[in-house]
Amino acid sequence: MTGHVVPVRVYLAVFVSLLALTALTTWVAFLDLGTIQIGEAHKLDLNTVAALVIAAIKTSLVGLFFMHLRFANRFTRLVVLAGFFWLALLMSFTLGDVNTRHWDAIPAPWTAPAPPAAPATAPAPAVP
Amino acid sequence: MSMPWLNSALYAALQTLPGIPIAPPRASTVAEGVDELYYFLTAITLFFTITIFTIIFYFMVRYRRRSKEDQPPETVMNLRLELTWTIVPTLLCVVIYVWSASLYFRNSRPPNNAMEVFVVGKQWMWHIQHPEGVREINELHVPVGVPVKLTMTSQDVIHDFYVPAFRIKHDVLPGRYFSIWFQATKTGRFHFFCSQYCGTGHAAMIGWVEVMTADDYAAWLAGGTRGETMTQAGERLFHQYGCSTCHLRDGTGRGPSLEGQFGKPQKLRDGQSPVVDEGFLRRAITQPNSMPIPNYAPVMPSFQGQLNEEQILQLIAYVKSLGEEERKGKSK
Amino acid sequence: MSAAVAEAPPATRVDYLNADYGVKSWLLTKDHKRIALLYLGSITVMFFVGGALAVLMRLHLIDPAGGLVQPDTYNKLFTMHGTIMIFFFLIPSIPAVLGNFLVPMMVGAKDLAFPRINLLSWYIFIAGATLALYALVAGGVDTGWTFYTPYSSTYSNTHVITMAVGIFIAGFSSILTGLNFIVTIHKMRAPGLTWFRLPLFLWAIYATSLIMILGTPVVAITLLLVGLEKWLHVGIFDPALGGDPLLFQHLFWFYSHPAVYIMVLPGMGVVSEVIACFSRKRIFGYSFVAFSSMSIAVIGFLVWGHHMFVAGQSIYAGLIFSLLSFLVAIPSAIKVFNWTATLYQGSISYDAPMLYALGFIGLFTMGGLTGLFLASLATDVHLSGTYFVVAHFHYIMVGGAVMAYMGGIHYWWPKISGRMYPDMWARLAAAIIFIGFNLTFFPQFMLGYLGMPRRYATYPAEFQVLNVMSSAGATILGVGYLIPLIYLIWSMRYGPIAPANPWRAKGLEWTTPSPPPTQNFDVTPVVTEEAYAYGPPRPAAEGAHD
Amino acid sequence: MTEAAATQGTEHPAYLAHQFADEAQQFEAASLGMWVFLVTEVAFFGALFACYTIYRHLYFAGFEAGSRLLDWRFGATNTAVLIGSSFTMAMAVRAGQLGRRKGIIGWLTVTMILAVLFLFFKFNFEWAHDYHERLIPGFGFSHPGVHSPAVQLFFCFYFFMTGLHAMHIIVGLGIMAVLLWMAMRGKFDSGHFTAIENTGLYWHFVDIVWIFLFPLLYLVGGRY
Repeated sequence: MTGHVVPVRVYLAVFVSLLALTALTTWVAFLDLGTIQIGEAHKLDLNTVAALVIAAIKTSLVGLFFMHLRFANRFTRLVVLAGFFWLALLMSFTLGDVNTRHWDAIPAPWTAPAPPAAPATAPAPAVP
Repeated sequence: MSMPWLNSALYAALQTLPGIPIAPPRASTVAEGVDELYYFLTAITLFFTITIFTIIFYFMVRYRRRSKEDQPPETVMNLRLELTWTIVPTLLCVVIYVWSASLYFRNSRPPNNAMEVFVVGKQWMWHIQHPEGVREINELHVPVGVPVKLTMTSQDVIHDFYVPAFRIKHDVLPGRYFSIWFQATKTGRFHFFCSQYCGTGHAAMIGWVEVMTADDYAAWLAGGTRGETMTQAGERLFHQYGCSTCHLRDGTGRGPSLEGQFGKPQKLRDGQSPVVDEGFLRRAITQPNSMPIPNYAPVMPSFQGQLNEEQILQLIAYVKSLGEEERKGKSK
Repeated sequence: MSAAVAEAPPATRVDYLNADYGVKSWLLTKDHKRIALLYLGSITVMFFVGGALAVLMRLHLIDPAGGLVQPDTYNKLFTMHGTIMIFFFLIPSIPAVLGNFLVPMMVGAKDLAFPRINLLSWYIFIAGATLALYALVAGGVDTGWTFYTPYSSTYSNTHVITMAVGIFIAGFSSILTGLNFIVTIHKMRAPGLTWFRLPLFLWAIYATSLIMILGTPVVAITLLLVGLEKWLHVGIFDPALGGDPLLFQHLFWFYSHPAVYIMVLPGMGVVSEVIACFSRKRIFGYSFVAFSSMSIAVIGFLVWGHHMFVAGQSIYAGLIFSLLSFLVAIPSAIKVFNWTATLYQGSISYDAPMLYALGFIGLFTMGGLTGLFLASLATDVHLSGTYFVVAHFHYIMVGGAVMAYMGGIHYWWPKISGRMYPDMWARLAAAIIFIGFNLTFFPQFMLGYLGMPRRYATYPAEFQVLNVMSSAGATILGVGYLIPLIYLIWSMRYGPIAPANPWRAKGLEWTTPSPPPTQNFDVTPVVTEEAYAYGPPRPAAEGAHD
Repeated sequence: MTEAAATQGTEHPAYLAHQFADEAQQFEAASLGMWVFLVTEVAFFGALFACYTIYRHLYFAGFEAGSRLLDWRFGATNTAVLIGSSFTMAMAVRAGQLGRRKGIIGWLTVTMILAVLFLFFKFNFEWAHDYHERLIPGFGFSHPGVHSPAVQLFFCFYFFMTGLHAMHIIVGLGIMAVLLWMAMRGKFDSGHFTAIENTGLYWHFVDIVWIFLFPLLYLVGGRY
């Protein structure tokens, strides 16, 4: 019932790495990493990306070693992944909406409204 | 999928049902297509409901328990049957989806030549203004056969502008502009409703769309309250609130020139360049400093609370007209 | 063995009901069966409070000018009806009452994994319900059960904060119940009870629990934010202060759409049990029915945006949500077909639970199919926010979930109370409810297509005929719900003593006496056969037994 | 009740609840229960993170301005403190696994001291400072800059998220106090350490929340 007893030096190593990563994320915050332009209207702030990547690494360290996920059975890991997966669903769908709200319904050729007088017999090119 | 004769026949049949009205009038170009899909869905619903009910009743009678010792045979799972009733509904759903989505997509964008009317919802009435300057409350006069685009916003909570006879509806949100459009196909009076709950007087936010012939509409416009057009009202506000002291036409003022800006992308200091549309201008008026422009100091005061939604719309109409004049000049 | 127990005089046998007496023995009980009864009592109160509000609304709507109350009062009526029925009746209904009672018995355990947490969840529920009832008595809330901002957070001057906190608290009850079920089903199954031998009720409860634990926290925090916004006058969701009201709607529906499946999935589980028992057959396509429950739980999380097609959401998001909404209809259809196929060549009896279950299939089919109208974008533009929506979700929640709940209560009542109810009355009530329900809600489909918006205290005269029909149906429906209340209470004292297995049903819960002893089973049962083994014993299984 | 069952009953350790067949089942159930609970916590904080993400996306500059009003040094210090407490907590769980009473008591005490230290920094320095600077929304918030509404939104989330997090720390302190008391009475000597293990999981989760809160609140200000 005791589960896997992790050696103290592993805990110490994790602890030191976490402190180092905290220092790293703080240091990185003071560097201008710039942005990446995505399309015309969006840009990705690389500082935020860096901060989140470091936080994710720290989280995995805590999860794998302090929380013993490394030694846990598959099902426990599945439970944890499910939690984050659902969170990702919530965020991605909501962000997806926010990001595309200003997109107009640009009529693709196949949806171009046919002129009311003449029924479209042939796929007419979209007339501006 | 299109069977116009069936569609009209069903519509006529529903209209003539004695006593109980069960189909709304059909008075816009969109309505027919929506009804067609509606009838198709109704047919599917009736088909499956009746089938399921009939089978259940039949089984209930046919296989009723005759004695306690009944020993029904074991049924093993029938994979072919399972797959059939998984795949058939899936295909049916895909058909409906493609149909409805393309219809919706097609209907969602107003034609470019649509005439514009502005709608402001507030607890608990609808303020409507026409570009010509005529304003009305809980009434909307439009000409028949002309595409009309409603640009809508709310002064307080979320409302929803709904015209059953046109089969159109959209929520009206504070702080944002939404457009819906219709082209009326027959003259007459049709209800419009607020269909997003908005408080005590929600049920009183009802009005009438009055669809008139082109001549009647012109006469109505002429006979309506003669005032300034929206553009003129906007111009008056533009001077009254001192906008004109900074936004000089030649661009030498403390604010950028607004000449010909509408519809073009505007570069902001944070590197984004959104297109100047109604929503952009509204934000520029109410929260100017949230969107600083390069080379101009963020000195513009916010006009939030000083201007009501109708006045903001008038200002926007004016700024828009600044662009139009230039465009017209160029084309000449 | 069971027959011998049933014949023994009831006084000589110790069961969970007479194991201990006094208020304390109930309020401090850790027995899942007693907690189930505590829930049964509390949600019955909430059901009739919510029902009374509904009757008042229907009476009011007989007159287009609104005959009974002021518009403000009407707004409070439908808000309180919605919040009470959804958060304090439907969501706990089948899981907290029947689930609590049956999950441990069906897995062959002595109790849920965490009995103390189970009791705690009831107290949390009571705390939330008390706040909700206080909000009702103190003057009500008028925001609609959806609490849309900025109306709820800035403009309404009713008891929004109280209600939001009440729902926030009740949410934890739901979370803890779901957590308990998941752990119990995973870790406490009796020897031999593999996943594919589980009764379908457990599959349904498992899927429900997933939604409870993954969705409820989101709505809890969202309503708390609304409460904070109202209290501190900050603009988390108020556009005047920079907030985004659509974000509220996203978060709200992220839970509240799956919440519909919290209500109806357990009902599907009940129906599977009842259909199998009263046609004496194994459920057709067991694994398809089981997996459809799971896929409803998963896909159900991806469709919330169909509540926002006309709300100002991006039209591209609308296109995706619409497609996913169609997909979630498929597993429901699979269930309906499989239930119907189960009846084929069965030995069908017309006991009251079966009548409810068959009613469920019919009404749920209609509710589900009318959902297609609302999932398809073009028709939703016309129908959303109208009575069509009201009718649709009442077909799912009342025609579906409540019918199943009533069926389940009748099916397991002998096990719960140890008494039989009067069969004729039960069948009569089932018929009255079915008729009353359809009369009430079918006209509302037509009203919606005609264009009558929901939440209207007064309405134009052309809608009156259908409204009067609906109100007339509501009175019948109300009577239908009162009859079982009376005879079930009557039966607790005067009903004939129930045998251990009055329906000759399969399932571990029927192998123990009625009412069960506190420990459920004297000896931990060992499961050797699949669920619903109504057919002749299979030679292979017999051979293995020897 | 059969004789066998009765004798089995007497053999049950005191901590084995009646509904479980054996110790392994109880341990697994408790552990799974805790993990499922943590998933609900992920959803709970997740909803807030989702809101934060949307608004940061909408009001990028405003949120940067808000973040710059926070003192990153307190954030960094508190991160170190909390990571330290996570480490000591892991050591306490390890002591529990090995059934070492002194180890449990010692490491739990250190963890609690660090937790109190965290709260002390948070409330005494940061929140008090924010109050004087009129940065608490709803309590006389005022911000003169151009991004006032967005900054107020930022601080709404700052206070709500860190407040909720602080509440979790306080609850954790309460649980640890109980554990400490139980450990002193020798409840964990027999190697039955489920309660410590689960508290540890909870505590590490609280740490993880902070690991995300720290950069998202304190460091995104474009401080370069």
